[in-house]
Amino acid sequence: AGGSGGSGGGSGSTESGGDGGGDSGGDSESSGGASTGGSGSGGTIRYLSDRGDSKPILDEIIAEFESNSEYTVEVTFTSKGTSTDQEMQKMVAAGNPPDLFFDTSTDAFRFQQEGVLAPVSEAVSANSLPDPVNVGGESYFAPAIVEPLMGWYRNDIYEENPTTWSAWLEEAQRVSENTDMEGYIVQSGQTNNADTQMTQYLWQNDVDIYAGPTDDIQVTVDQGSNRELAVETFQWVQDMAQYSPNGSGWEWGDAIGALQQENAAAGVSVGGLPILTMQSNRPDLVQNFSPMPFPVPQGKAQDKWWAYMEGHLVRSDGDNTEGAREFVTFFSESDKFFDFILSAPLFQFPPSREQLDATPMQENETLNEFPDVLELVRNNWDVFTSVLATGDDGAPNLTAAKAYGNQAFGQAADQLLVGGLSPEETVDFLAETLRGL
Amino acid sequence: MSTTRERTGGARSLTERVDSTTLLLAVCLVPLAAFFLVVWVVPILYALGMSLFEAPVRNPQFVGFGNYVAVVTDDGFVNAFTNSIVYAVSTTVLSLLLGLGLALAINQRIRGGVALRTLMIFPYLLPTLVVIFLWKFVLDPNIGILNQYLVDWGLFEEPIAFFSTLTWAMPAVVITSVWKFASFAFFILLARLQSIDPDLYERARVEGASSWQAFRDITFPHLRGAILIILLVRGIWMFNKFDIIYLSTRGGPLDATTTLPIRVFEIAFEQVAFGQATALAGVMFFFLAAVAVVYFTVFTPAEEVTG
Amino acid sequence: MASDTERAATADVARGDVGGDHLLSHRTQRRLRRVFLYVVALVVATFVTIPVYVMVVIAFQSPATTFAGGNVNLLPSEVTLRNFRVLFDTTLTATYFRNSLLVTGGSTLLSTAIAVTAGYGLTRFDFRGKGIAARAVLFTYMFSPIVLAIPLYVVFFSLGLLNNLFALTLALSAVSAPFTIWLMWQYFQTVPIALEESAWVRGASRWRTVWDVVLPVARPGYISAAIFAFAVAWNDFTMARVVLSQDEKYTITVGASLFLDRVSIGWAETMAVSLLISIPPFLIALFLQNYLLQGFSVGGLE
Amino acid sequence: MARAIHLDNVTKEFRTGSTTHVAVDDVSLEIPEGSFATFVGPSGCGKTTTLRMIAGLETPTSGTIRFGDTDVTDLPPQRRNVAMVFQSIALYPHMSVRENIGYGLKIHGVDRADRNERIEEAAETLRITDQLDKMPAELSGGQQQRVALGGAFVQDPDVLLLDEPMSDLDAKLKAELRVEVQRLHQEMDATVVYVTHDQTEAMTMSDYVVLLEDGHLAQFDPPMTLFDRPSSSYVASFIGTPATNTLACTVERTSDAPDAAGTSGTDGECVVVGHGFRLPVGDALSAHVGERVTLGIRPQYIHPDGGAYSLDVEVEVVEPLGTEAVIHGRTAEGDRLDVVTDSHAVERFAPGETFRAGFDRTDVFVFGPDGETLLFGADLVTDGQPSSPEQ
Amino acid sequence: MARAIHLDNVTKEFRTGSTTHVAVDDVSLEIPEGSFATFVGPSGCGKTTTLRMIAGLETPTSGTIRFGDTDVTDLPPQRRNVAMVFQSIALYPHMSVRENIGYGLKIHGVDRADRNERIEEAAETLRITDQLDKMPAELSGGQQQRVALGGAFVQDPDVLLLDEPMSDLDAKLKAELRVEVQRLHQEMDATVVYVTHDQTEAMTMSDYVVLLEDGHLAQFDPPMTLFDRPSSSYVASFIGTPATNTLACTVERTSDAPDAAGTSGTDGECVVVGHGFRLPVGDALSAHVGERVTLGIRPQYIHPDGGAYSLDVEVEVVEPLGTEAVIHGRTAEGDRLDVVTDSHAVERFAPGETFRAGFDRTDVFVFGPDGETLLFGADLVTDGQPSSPEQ
Ligand SMILES: Nc1ncnc2c1ncn2[C@@H]1O[C@H](COP(=O)(O)OP(=O)(O)OP(=O)(O)O)[C@@H](O)[C@H]1O
Ligand SMILES: Nc1ncnc2c1ncn2[C@@H]1O[C@H](COP(=O)(O)OP(=O)(O)OP(=O)(O)O)[C@@H](O)[C@H]1O
Ligand SMILES: [Mg+2]
Ligand SMILES: [Mg+2]
Repeated sequence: AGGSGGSGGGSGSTESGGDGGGDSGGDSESSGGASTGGSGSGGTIRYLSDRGDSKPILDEIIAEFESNSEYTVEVTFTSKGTSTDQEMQKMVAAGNPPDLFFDTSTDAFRFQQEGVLAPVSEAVSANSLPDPVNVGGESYFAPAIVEPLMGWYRNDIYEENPTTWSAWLEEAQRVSENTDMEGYIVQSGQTNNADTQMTQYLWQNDVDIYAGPTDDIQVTVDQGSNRELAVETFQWVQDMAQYSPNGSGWEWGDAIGALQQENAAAGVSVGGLPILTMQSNRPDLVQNFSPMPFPVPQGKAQDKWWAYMEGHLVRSDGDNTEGAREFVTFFSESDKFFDFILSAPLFQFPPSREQLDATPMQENETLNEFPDVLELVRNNWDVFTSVLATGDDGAPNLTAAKAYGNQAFGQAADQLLVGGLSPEETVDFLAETLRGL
Repeated sequence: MSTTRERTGGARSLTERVDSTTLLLAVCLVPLAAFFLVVWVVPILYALGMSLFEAPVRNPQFVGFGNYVAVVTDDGFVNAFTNSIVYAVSTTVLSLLLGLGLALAINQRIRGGVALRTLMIFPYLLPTLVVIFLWKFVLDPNIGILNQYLVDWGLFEEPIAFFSTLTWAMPAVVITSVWKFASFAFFILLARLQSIDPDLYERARVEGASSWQAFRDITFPHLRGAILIILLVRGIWMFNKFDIIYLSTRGGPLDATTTLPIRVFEIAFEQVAFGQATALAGVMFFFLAAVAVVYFTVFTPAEEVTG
Repeated sequence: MASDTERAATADVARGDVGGDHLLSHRTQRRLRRVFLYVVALVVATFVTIPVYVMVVIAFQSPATTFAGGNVNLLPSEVTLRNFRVLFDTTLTATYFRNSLLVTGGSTLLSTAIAVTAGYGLTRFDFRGKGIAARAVLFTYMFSPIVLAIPLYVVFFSLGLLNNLFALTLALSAVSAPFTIWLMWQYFQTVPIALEESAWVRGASRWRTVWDVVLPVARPGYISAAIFAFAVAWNDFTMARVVLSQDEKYTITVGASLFLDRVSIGWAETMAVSLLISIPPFLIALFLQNYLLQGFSVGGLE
Repeated sequence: MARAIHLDNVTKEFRTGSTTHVAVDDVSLEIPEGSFATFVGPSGCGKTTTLRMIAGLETPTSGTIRFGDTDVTDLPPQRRNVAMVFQSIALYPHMSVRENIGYGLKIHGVDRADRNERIEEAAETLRITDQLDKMPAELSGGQQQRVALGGAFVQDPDVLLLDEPMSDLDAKLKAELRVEVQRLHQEMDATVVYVTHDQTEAMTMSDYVVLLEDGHLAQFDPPMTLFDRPSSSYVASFIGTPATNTLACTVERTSDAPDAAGTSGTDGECVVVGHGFRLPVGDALSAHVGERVTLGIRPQYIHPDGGAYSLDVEVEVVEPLGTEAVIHGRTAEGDRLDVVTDSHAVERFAPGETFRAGFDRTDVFVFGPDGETLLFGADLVTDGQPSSPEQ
Repeated sequence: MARAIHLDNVTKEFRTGSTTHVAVDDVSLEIPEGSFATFVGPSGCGKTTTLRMIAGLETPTSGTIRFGDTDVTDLPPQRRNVAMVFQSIALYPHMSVRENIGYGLKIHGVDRADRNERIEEAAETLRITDQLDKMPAELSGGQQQRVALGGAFVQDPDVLLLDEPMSDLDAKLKAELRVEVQRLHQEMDATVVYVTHDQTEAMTMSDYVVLLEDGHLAQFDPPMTLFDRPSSSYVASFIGTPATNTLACTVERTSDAPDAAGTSGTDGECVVVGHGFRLPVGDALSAHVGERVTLGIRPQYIHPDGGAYSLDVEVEVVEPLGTEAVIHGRTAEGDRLDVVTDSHAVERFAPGETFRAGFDRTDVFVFGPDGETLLFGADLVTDGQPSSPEQ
């Protein structure tokens, strides 16, 4: 599953809570009972999802679907993060794979390459959805939401949003020295948020991490001018880390916690997640935060902006592949589609630019409360990039997908900030790791 | 029971007697056997079988002991192994010392001892999930109250992210574990202490023994068996303990808290190599078995285990 | 035996100091030792209490109060049930909790019952391989449980027992059974056979004897076993994850781990649900720990 | 209904590991219906084991046990209608004293009112009425034993088995309860088998005493027979306090040596010689002339003044016992010799002094080299020709 | 070095909850240096508590304890140089018998060779040499007790405290060890305080007997004094077996009634009347004329034949005891009466029959309404005018 997740203070631990085992360990999660999993027309579609936030609306859509077809749908919720994957591994290993699951486009490509997906072209084309995982003319991924990264800063401490690297460095230093707070949160470690952010920083400095077409992806991060740019990037990260709390191993929620407890004055998260959390915990602080784009190096443009795209995948080896496909189509066409997206407003957005301006979006109270956010999304929509599309000309990149799965960039940052490697060594480490995937 | 005797009179009653006894025996032992079979024996054999195959998810390939070789020669193995030992030993020894100290204190019948006992057993009954919530909250660098006070009192310049620095991560995990598990040692030791005949201490006093001598010559020998059991069993469990670490640090930062079980998990679910994962679990099993055998020979706590 | 020190203490109170310096130093020494004991106890008590205190305070405060002003506010200025209301309104907490109670109760009963029968059988009957059994238990525990998830899933899958609370009950009993059996086995050895014989001679059948004599006498043993089985079942996360995949069937640990993931749930709710989860353990600690002490006096493992 | 207890060649072996221990060794005896039989013997001689076989708690390795005409060897204890007081007392710790006593009745379906009546009656007798609602743990050892007795008495067994039921009581209470137990025995219709290592109990209470020695039967007789006609030196020295004095002697013929002790012996008669006396014993020991034998004399039958035969005793210790005193001394040949005399002995006999003690030949026993009784002095009187002891 | 033990007004109270239990009540006594004193009394009378105060394991609630001239009341046990055998035996279960015996020596730094020598010597005496390398759990109760004794003997204490050290031994062994303990006492330089509820032990071993009654001192005297001159009916009936007979009587003046018993009494003299006899006691009881008193006579001093005064006894039970027998009977007025006679009583006295038993007036005691002794019969002889008992 994708990278978003976490909320409030709880999420930091709960994300892993979902992943980890109870007392005897084991990341074992299961779906649809074999007891009810009989085949035949109709029957049960087993569906893995990590969208617990959207459970009520999901239930409504399923109920509608069930009343319109022979099938029943049995949802197994997993916690956000990688647990959907793990749940699925277990089921597959036991010879009991699910039919349908919710995951990122990146993972979709990975699974497609493994040959376990069935196409959902009908749903994609019928709704003119984006089609990031199109292999051999068939679509294997039906997008449902987009979640861009987004920074937040204290508008009462920073006079204005310092957009460049050097300005950030200066301002962060000033804030750290003059207030009780650290200026900025730099994260590292084997977590999604560290990984996405490191990737994003490299992108900001125009580092071409990979090159080549889908079937011949090369790791280029340590080659030619990329190397220098990458070193420069890590250098900046290292400098910024001086004005950051120790963010190693932080989940999304930990970073939000640092903002909300006024330990730090700025940081990056997914969409409006920090605001949603603060609304219940520190309502007094909400108006002190403003959204911001990623810091960019002097003179460089905002040309690649990490955004998750998540949606439905259908396995080809489940018991009810056909039913799963029907469901995906039904889901994309459902009039509750926007209700699904808006079950976590500010945090997830519709998959296409047109849908962004649809009526339900304009009528949503929360979105209207923070017009800056939608503004930022609208303005940058075109540079939103999935890590998958990082081959030449945006070709699907399996290496990048795996790197994300292993949080290779987050780990590299850990080597830099915790392990004491120099920026150069970090680049070497990163390149080596990526090539080893 | 009865041997070579022929008798007519008692034949009927003899069968009756055997019947009721056999029935009782069956009632006693059949459920036991069934349980073990389903939930331990079959899965363990299955797992060990799996360790001999590569990628068993689809088209398993028999690789013999290849997986075993692969996991022990792997880069992360030594680190994970060392961490496992450090974690298992430190949590076990600390729980033991804490449990022992407190058991001794409470055994002196200090006021409020019963309340303290109640308090002690509580963490043990709390789910790990909750324990981690609590400790994350206490140790959290942003909202954690420990940091809040450490900084307020000027002990530290800035908050420490206990679970995410190289130096503090292991201690933080250990403290959390000790918090949950110390009461195990505590209860066993206290139970043992309370079963010591107080007359023995009086006799020792009359014979002139000082408090220290009485501890050395009476208390300690009585606790020895319990201590050995705690060391052994708690040690095994902590060596295999997965959830506390995974839920708090996931093995980080930089593998600083990656233990073998964490590695097994990573290999299984991140590298999707179940064969290697089970092979590594097998390695852990054989290591523990070897340790146990040595331990049994050196300390002979067998009476304690087998009664 | 219980009152030795009390006796001494009473005597201390009743008498004035009579003797000379040596006597004084003896007493001072004793006092110092007691002071030291209290300090140790106090430190440990604090260590144990702090996280629990934090949990309680945060659970009963609205998050806005807790987090107001940048520092976590731990001196309660208000008591609100808001967090619990959020839990019960927006999540299936009640259902999860009920499931947990069902499964834990069932597993505790089952595990204890097996322990009692097996322990009795192992103590009172002679048969081959008894000695091996004890080691077997220990060696079973040496197999890292995290790897068992997949094999267990396979076993339950092929038995058609997925998504079944009873299956979970069974699985949890099996996790706790090795220890509870061991404990009861040890405990029954402390029950003199003469008690049973005495009942037989008076005409009580074997079964009746078990009911009238063995069970009542073994009470501390099986209550300890039950507490242990409870701890395992209540703590469980993995087994529930292996066996269950329907929201309405989840136990509180699984359920909580999922809904705590949501945007709308924060630390306050986390602590509130933690507090709910803590209630049964707390009741047990309060009312049954005495038995635990007696039961554990025979030895004891996790 | 009381029933006779027959043991036929009963043997019980215990196997521990590879060794086999014979706890009861080929014992045959017959305790008449309604009688009171006491098993005595030193610790470990097999008393409890025998009792447990009678109760059905152990199965004999070989041999048969019958109650009256019924072979009960393999009958489980539940079906023998016995009542038993265990050596370990074995009270149910979770039941009150009342429930403990009444448990057997409850099992047999006696209703509560009836039960209480019987319980209270027994408690009265045993003087534990005040304890009825306490728990066993709150009682002293002696009280616990009485509760155990109560549990056995309230039932109406055919056979009542009591394994050292009074060992924890003080002398006074013991003496009182002895009488009560006998009274109860007379009221009850049961055969009583009683185990004790206190020979006073054995002597005073029983119709028959069974003395065991290392698993086998040493003697089975009425108490006074054991006292007066012990079948071996083992029996003689076990029964009676202080223990029977044993003096090493030799058997001679009067013709062989002059009558030194001043008592006449017909020429050709046998005499037992040693410690300064020559004791003529008629012809009884003619088969043993020249052999070493042991002369047994109870301390009560040796008197500081008088007696037809005498020997010198050096006083070592004098123990006053109230109305009596025991002089512990040694003969000239160094054998220990105890003399019971009146309480003034303390003043009369100082340690280190020597006095002359006498006895009558009718009070002695002569034991052979294996300890078997060769001669009862008592037989010397009745007819000049002593009979050899029945065995 | 043996030391005298002084108890001055020692009281010990136990508080349990809100109730206070006085276990030892204002006891004062002085046990001379090097002597052997025995505490007797029924269960719960405070024997163990007193001993524990002497050991330093309990602190008196009030009063002082001195060893010689040293006030030890508040001294911890480690500093009193006492040795003690506990009622509960209290062997260290994890030490071998050898280590158990030698532990006190080890604590006092005696080296191994020396220790072993002393241990083996003690073991020899106590006949547990074969057990030296066993663990306590492998021993029978009696052997354990001997080990505990050994632990106390090997030390060289000033005061040796023994709390029922022989309760688990059988009669024979007990008799033998009694002698050994006395011998050891003579060899050791220690004041011995011995607790028992067995009065035979108390009578035979001790220089002084301390009889406690419910926490307070009933009598503290040499054994024979307790026997011959009990200070109260409690003492009289506790010391001696069977217990002293007590007969309810009335004091009259001879002038008041004719001499019915056929024994003369000077006119104006007091007589004790009841059960068919009239016992002249001189003037001693003149203060009690018309009052109910209790006459005490030991069963040994009542004879079926003879005695100057006599009464009718109905036989209930006859207990044979080997050389003697006890007749349990009742007087015409229904008081219980035991008579000790020779072993032929069994044949002579059938239950239900009545016989006439006689006694001498010098053998009686007269107790007042509170049990205090008003008169010793023995005093009646020495001077016609009986002295009142010293108290
Ligand atoms: N279950 C058993 N297993 C092995 N040996 C036994 C067992 N029970 C008794 N024995 C042995 O049999 C012998 C006789 O034991 P028993 O208990 O009958 O003695 P006892 O005469 O009752 O002695 P005591 O007076 O000490 O009670 C002893 O040597 C004892 O050790
Ligand atoms: N620690 C205590 N707390 C309360 N009461 C006690 C305590 N120790 C003894 N007693 C009480 O004090 C009284 C005297 O007890 P003690 O042990 O001295 O009796 P004893 O004469 O030794 O009796 P026994 O012959 O049964 O050993 C008893 O009534 C007992 O219940
Ligand atoms: Mg016995
Ligand atoms: Mg006592």
